Amino acid sequence: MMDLTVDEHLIRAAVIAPKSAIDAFSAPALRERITNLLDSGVTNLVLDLSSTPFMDSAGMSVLVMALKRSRMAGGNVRMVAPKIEAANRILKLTRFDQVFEFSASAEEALAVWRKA
Amino acid sequence: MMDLTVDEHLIRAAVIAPKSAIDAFSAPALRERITNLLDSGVTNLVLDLSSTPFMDSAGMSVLVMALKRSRMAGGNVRMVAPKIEAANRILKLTRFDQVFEFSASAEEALAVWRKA
Amino acid sequence: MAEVMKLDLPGSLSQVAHLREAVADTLRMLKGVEDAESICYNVQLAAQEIAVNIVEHAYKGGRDPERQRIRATLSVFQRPRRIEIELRDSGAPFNPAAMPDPALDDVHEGGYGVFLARTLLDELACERESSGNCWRLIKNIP
Amino acid sequence: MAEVMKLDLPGSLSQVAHLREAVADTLRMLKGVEDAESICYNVQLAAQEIAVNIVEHAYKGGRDPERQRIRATLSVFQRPRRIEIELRDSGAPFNPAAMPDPALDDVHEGGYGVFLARTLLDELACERESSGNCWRLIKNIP
Ligand SMILES: Nc1ncnc2c1ncn2[C@@H]1O[C@H](COP(=O)(O)OP(=O)(O)O)[C@@H](O)[C@H]1O
Ligand SMILES: Nc1ncnc2c1ncn2[C@@H]1O[C@H](COP(=O)(O)OP(=O)(O)O)[C@@H](O)[C@H]1O
Repeated sequence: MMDLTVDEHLIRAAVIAPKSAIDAFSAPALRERITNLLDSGVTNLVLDLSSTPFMDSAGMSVLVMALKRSRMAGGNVRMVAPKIEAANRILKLTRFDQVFEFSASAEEALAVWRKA
Repeated sequence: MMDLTVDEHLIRAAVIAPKSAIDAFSAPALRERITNLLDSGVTNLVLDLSSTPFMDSAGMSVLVMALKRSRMAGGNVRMVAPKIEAANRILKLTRFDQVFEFSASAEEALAVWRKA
Repeated sequence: MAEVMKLDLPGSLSQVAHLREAVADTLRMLKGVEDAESICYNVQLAAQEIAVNIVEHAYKGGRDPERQRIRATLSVFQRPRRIEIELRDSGAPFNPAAMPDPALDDVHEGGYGVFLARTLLDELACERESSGNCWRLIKNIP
Repeated sequence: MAEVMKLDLPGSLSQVAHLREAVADTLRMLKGVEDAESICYNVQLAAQEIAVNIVEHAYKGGRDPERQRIRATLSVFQRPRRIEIELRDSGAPFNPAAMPDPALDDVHEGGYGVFLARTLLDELACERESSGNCWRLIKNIP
């Protein structure tokens, strides 16, 4: 009766919420975890730093890698800002807040993608 | 070593591309197809009208239903405009072009969601 | 001199596509029309909406399929160049002029049919005849 | 009178968190500091970056773990109120003042460590000593 095609597509997103320090010692494990997600076909990442107590520049390097790779895969990274104000200020000082996109929560980050 | 949670989320999108007329006779089948997709958990719809030769107001009614229901599910509808210029003008005349969001192709519509 | 085509269809949604075909066939008699494709689409859509309304509203709840027919007369005229379509039904009286336009600040799941026909045509009227209604659709073709 | 804490750590990334703990413990000796939490975080981050650089750069390719240590002295002073941290390594000379700031118009995968330490502290210097370097980190606490 009706000639139509219907194709389903999955947009795969992962919410990554570190609850302990992301520093030069722990960053490689986080990097590998994120790399595995992206390798497996996840394109969209929520980096939920709301419960992250500390992050050094090695941790920030992982954020940048995640952003680059997810954008290369056609996706994006949305960040949930650290609740710790000093950590938040480091993201401003380094202008990470100008390049990453922020959502108030992981749920809101996922909602942004659905609602676009 | 690192305390973190990783949760995967799927954003389910469907591209629906009618290749024959959407009129009062065929619209119920299209409506049912779309309803089934939304019932099954699809939140995001691309209504690709680029190859649709004709659409009457019964067809437009299905578009509105799809928009309402997908937004209720937290998703959105993106439309690919009809190649037929007269059909396109009907969407302008009825201001559908003000309420629906348009992408140049189904691929671009999916990309908008990924990139948001 | 008018070129005329007549159709006598069951008042069923599955049949309305034949009316669209007849519109295209009739307009094809006119040569050298600018933007003929869009004009054809618009007249098809207007006729579609009126015919669908006959089926869905005028014939709603009707019990006598024998009487629920749409009789169409399609004519093209040269001076002034135009297409005229008459659609006759056996339903109750209806006055399309009394229908308000839909609110255009949002989209709706219905209420565009009469508006589209009215907007896309140069004339839309529904006259009462002894056994039903006669819809007259006129589109001037520059 | 200074309150002093000393640490002697293996030059390994797994050990640097102890330095952060020592920073927090030392700063806790100062009472009534406004925004103490942020000050602590910033000094911890500065010390972290310098210590990580010692491990990753000064001790890079080193074959003698016995000699690759970080000796830290953390002191708080009352007049003017401040924390001073000395980090001693046995690596090659390095002049942090010669490091340019990273370009801030985009984000990068590295090059923020010295910039952060320099920005978050009131004084950052690296002096050459007989057997290595002595980093001095000073943060005034109003
Ligand atoms: N031929 C008709 N006979 C009786 N009622 C009609 C007819 N055409 C339209 N109507 C009435 O006018 C209303 C508006 O029609 P229309 O603009 O086509 O929108 P819709 O059919 O989507 O409601 C219809 O809902 C119906 O109540
Ligand atoms: N203690 C050190 N010894 C030798 N080289 C150093 C030391 N600290 C920093 N560097 C050099 O300065 C550069 C910049 O350091 P930094 O700003 O911390 O960024 P990163 O370590 O991410 O490269 C390093 O890449 C390294 O070449």
